[in-house]
Amino acid sequence: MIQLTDALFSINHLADALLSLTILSVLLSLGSNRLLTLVKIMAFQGIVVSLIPFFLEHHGEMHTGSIVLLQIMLLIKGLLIPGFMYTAVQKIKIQREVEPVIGYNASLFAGLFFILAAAFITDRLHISLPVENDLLLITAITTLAAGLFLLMSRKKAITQVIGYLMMENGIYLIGTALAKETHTMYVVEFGVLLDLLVGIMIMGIIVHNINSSYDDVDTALLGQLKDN
Amino acid sequence: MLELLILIPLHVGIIAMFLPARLGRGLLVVTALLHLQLSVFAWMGKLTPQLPDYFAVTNEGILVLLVTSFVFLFISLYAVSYMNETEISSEPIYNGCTLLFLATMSMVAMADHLIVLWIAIEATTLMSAPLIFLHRSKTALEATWKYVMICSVGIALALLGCFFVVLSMDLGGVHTPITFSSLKEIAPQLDPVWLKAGFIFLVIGYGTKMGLAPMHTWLPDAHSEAPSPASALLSGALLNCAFLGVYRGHQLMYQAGLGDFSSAVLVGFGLLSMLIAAIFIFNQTGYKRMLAYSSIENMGIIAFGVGIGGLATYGAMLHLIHHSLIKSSLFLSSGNVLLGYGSKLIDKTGNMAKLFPKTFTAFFAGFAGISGFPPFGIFVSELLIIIGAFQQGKTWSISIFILALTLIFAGASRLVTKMCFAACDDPEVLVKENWARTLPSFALLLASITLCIWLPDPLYQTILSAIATIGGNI
Amino acid sequence: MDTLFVSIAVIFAGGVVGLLLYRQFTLMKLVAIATSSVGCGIGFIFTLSKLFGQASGLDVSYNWLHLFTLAFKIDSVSLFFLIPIFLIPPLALLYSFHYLENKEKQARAGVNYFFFSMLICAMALVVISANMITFLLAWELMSLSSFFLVMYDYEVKSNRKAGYVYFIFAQGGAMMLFAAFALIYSYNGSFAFESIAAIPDSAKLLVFVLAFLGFGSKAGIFPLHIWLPKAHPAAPSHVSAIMSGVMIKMGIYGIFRIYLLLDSPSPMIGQIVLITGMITGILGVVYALAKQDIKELLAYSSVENIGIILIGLGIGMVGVSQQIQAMAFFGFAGAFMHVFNHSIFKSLLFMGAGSVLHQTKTKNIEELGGLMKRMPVTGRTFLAGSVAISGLPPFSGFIGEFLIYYGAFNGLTATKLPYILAILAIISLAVIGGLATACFTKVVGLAFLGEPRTEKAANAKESGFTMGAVMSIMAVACLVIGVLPQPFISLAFQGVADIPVLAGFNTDAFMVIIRQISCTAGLFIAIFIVVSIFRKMLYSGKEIGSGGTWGCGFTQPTVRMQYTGTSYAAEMVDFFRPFVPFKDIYSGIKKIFPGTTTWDTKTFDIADKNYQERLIGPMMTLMAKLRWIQHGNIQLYIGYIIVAIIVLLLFL
Amino acid sequence: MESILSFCFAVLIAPLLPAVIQKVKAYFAGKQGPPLLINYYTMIKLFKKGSVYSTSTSFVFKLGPVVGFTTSIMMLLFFPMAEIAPLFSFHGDVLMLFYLMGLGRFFTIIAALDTASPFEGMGAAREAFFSTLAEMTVFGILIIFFKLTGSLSFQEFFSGDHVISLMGEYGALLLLVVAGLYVVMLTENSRVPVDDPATHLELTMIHEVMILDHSGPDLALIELGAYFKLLFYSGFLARLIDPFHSANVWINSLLFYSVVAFIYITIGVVESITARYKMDLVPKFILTPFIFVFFVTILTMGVMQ
Repeated sequence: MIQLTDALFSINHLADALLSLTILSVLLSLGSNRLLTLVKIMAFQGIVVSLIPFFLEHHGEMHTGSIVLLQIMLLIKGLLIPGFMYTAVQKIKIQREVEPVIGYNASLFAGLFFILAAAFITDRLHISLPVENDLLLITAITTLAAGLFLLMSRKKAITQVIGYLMMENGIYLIGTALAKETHTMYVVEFGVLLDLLVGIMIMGIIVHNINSSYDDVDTALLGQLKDN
Repeated sequence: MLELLILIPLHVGIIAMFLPARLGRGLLVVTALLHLQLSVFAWMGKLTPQLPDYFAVTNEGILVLLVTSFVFLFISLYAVSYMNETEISSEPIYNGCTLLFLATMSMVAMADHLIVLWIAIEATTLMSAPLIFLHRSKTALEATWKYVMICSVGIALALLGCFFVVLSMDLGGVHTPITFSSLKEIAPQLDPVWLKAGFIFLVIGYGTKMGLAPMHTWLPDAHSEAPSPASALLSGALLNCAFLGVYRGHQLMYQAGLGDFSSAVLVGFGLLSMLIAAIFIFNQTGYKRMLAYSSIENMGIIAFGVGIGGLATYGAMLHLIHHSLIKSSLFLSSGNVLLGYGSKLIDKTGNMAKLFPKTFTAFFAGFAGISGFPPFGIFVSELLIIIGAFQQGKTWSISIFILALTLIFAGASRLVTKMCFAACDDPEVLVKENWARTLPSFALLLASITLCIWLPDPLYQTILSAIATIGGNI
Repeated sequence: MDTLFVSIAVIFAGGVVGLLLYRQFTLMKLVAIATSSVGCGIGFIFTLSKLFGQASGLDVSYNWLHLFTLAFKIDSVSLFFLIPIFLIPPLALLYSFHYLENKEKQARAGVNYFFFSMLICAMALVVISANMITFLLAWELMSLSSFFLVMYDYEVKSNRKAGYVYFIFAQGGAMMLFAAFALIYSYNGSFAFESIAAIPDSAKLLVFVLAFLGFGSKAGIFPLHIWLPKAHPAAPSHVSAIMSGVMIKMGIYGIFRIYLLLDSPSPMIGQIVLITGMITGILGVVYALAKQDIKELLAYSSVENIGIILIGLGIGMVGVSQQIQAMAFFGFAGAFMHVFNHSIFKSLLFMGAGSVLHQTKTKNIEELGGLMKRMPVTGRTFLAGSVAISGLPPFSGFIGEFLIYYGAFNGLTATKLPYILAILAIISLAVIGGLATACFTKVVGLAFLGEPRTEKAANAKESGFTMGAVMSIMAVACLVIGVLPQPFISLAFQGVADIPVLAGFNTDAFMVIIRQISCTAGLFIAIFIVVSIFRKMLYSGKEIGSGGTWGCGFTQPTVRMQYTGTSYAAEMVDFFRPFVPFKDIYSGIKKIFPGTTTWDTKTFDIADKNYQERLIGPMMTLMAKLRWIQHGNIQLYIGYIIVAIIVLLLFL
Repeated sequence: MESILSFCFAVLIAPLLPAVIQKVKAYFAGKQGPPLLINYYTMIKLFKKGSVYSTSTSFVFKLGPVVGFTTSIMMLLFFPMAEIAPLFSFHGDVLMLFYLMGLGRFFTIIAALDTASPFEGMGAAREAFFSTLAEMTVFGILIIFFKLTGSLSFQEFFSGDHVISLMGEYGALLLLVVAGLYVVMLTENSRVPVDDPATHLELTMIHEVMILDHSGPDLALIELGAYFKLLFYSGFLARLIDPFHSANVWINSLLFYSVVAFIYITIGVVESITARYKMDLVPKFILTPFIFVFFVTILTMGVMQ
């Protein structure tokens, strides 16, 4: 195993670059307040995240299936979903997130904290887990945490969708980081993707409806159903 | 061809989207009948999966499938008359989406593959979201948004759980397909720490869907805003499907010898759900919300029963069946109430005993049933769970369990007596009740009574084999 | 056994007929009453023949849901409790013929008959069930059907509240029973009653306490009695009669049955029962005294009588643990006798109250008065019932109390705690007797005697024929039992005959005493008749004048000057002040020339008040605070999920 | 035969003795007082009269005196005056008799309530309350007697091996019992300091106010009943404290009735030297002997018969 790692060092190097880009996109999205920018960042992140597995050591051999899957994934994560969100953002009048629950600077600091925490967790996991690439796990956990953070700290519905997407990316990366071998047929992974796509579409439709009902996509407006 | 159970509603559903409403309704009923038939065939073992890698007939799955199919039939019969009276912008969407929903639920019930199960459960969320939004009101929109967001987040976490389970396979050096049937064999070799972590995420993820507190927050909103047949489906069928996800996780843990951990988690979630439900049932203002919280409570009871193990597991399975029957009946009755009074607020209702005698009978009988009065089956299931818990020596848990049950009964009976007997401020009947909309409720209640008097032997055996996989016995 | 099931089926059929025929009001009533009564008759004959005959082959069982058996078994205790179950309902049904007159409520009357018959069946099933599952099943059916009976007049808000409170206590009690039985099952893995004795002694006390709370909430022990004074006034009177006369005795049956089955050596059980009985009895009668609503008063009086019965049972249990056979025997027999007697006179009193309510439309004794002349049958029968319930000879109430006294006096041979308990029991019985006299003189004196206080009372007329007939039968029964108690006492003796520890107890000596009591009662009546004749002779040929009551110099009396119930009871209630919180509402004198002013005294039930203030109030506040959880904010909801994950991961 | 004679004598002498009280009171007041036979004259006068009934009353009003009288007669029938066996007796008769007295009270009370008078109700309420309190003492005494003799009958209390007497085995304990019984007697017979039969303000009366509306033979029955009751209680007390015992029935009776007369005199003395208590002090007064008696019951725990 160690020999193999050494042999693929150069590829790993490339993977590290991609991972760094992912973290960068995460931090950017935490600091950004323009919805269109966010969508663009997500498109970028989607493409990068889709590519990462193929630059990792244990995906050494490319099957036809995996190539097809890569194409589909690029298509969905890089094109379809961002495209869909782009149209959604275009349709609603609001272009930027105002008054987030947690401010942008604080969010950036939170992002940095997530990276630290992720590094810490990764370090702890070493005891029980033979992870080859620390950065991968750090990136994955950071992305996941940042996604959840966006979900909780942003009020605009569209930002929440983006948060959800980022969380999914994080989970996908964790899956990639942890699962050494694919036990799954590609059908299953395709199914996961499809679910994601449909999910985003439905969310988009709801966002659209929220916009037409309230003239805004602020989830603070969505607080009528409560029990207190 | 087991997959017919998925394919038929899937295709018919897509077709129904483009058919006129009346035809769609007919199609709904016909498909429901066909589906029930096929479910029974599957139960009898006459159907084999074409894709054995992904689907399988399991005892617990078939149980959920049968309940789903049975409840679905009566809900679709009810919907025929209900949709006549209610203003719904696009009925074809209802017809289509319920069928798609049925397809995804059947998929959950038959899924054997870890990720396929995840896909199916996520798909149920997506297919049922349009049903909740059917009324197109602002509150419906809000409910849908919360439903989709919270469930999606939850289920995304379940995916993480799936990855952890796969990781535990890797660490254990196991190489089998990640289907439950093959994992069963090698479960003890799995890495315990990561399996536990996986289970935690699975429980949180599917528990969100199942309505376990504190992930239950979407449930009262969605159930109260959806049109009544859809609420009945959500409560009577969907929650079971989500439970199946949790159940499979627990199964895996049990087979891996980590049953104690997962039991403790389930008991904790169960009790928390019941207490949370108790808090919100007291002084609840909306009757559909009350029923929704009651669903949370009952899911808590089921989780508790499964967690306790032994005799309680059998009780939990019975509870699952009877809860579906009774709760969907209650939601159907609540549809009549909504039509009759035109409001979801308990304060706007009243004197049902006089204004809507049939609905009243069904509603009150349902309430008595859900509270555990004989001759309804929940009497037996709750008794079994209590007995099981005492047998396991879980005295503290059972004290909380009994306390919560009593509190919930106290809260709910106050509201129900108010609805049924208190004077109504504005006793104007908007839509009169009729047999077409009350018979399905009665039929579901009757089914519960029947199963309480006479439980067919095959069903009994199925339940026994199902619970045997998590160490349940009687 | 089959006969019994036939009778239950017939009773139930009567109820179903009532439900189906509700459009034909009179026909429905006739058919439902007749059918159910015939069913009760069959059951009654069966019971009597078995009680005095061969009690063999009286158990059957059926399989149920693969897992359970439904088992039924009859022994002397069941048979004894079957007597009131089959005896009182037909009378109550007959009474209902004229009581349920409102044709507009015909559907409701049909439903009422349905649940009424279901209640009878459920009660019969409760006493003959031989395992825990069967018992609980019947028990729950009983609670459910009685709930609907209470809700008959649901238009009135207080009635709904009453039904609600009853429902909660019924279900809460059932939960306790679930727990008790589940605890038993967890020790020996069997639902059969016979196996209960096999559980370890250490667990028996806990089981008993749980069951005692469960059954006690049905019977109405203090402080679980608060549903009674709410539910009884709410229910129609024939239902109150059954609930108070028969149904709450099922709680007593349960307590006794579980005691027998546990066969525990612990003396604690008897002590708990006895002390609870004393508290229940005394506080019950004090509250009864304080109440002005006639049905509420009767309900509290039921609490009191439950107390007396529990004192009897407690004496018996202490007797068993002290191995004083006479004490045990007479304690149990007295409790049984009182169960039987109370079922008759309490039903009679509730029916009388119902008759008054039916005619005057009020239950408040402060608004009644002078009914003895206007409703002679109701008045006289109510008087008989009142004497009986005060435990005064030569009426039936005395017999049961005498047996209990007798048991308690026999218990004086014990030492230490049992001795003191026996003393306290005797003195409590004396106090209860005295206060009961005060309480029922109040009801009779204020509601039936004197001048009518309101128009409603002044215009009252006698109730319908069936009502009067039923009440007369019961009043005569009270006197007959009091004067000729032997057969009825042997009924009670038969009832306790199967209790193992009492086997071989010789009652001959006691039967002599009973004969003497009977003679003394006869002597009393004879002297009474002689004196009456003597008095008649003294008056013969003399001038009998009539005029207003001597107003002690006041010449303009009004009916409002009559002594009120509140004042009548005030001094006695004040004596128990720490246990009977009350509030004076005085509007005061404000102007130089005072206008109308009011004075009102409200008494509260200490249990009820404490539930409200200490339990429900804080709980509601807490719940209202916790409702914050469902905040409506989606960000927060997602936060919950994350918190849940983090917490769970900490356990990893 | 002796029993019948004893009973007749008791019935005949009952009206005479209360006159003793009046004489004593008169003596204390420095007056001559009514003749000793005053009560017989009153009875004859009342029996001769007719009655006036209030229009408010019903048959219950007429029932009251009859039942009250009958119960008092019953007491005398069962009580062994002067060591002579009573006409009737059985094990447990004390319970029945005290309950029969309750019956008499029940009817007296409702007869009072039947008049629709504000004052009579007041008296009735007090009667019901105070006699309940007195009953506690009575039953306490019965417990002690049962402990001492193992029996529940008047006849057995004072015959056989364990005769209850101040001079007997547990005489010291009985001292407290005697005091208790004395207070019960004062209470049950409406004497000072619980009630004042000679008062003139209806608001403060107990027994007298209840019979305000009775007249003629009805009133006579009530009065007679009251005499019997007082005789019963003082007889009961006399049996306890009677120090003399003789084989001769006549001497015995003479001694016994002199003790009874002595008790009547003490009542007269008490009435002369004390005033009646304020109404709210009365319960305390009645409860005090109960405390004594309860104390004695605890002391007798070890006694076994």
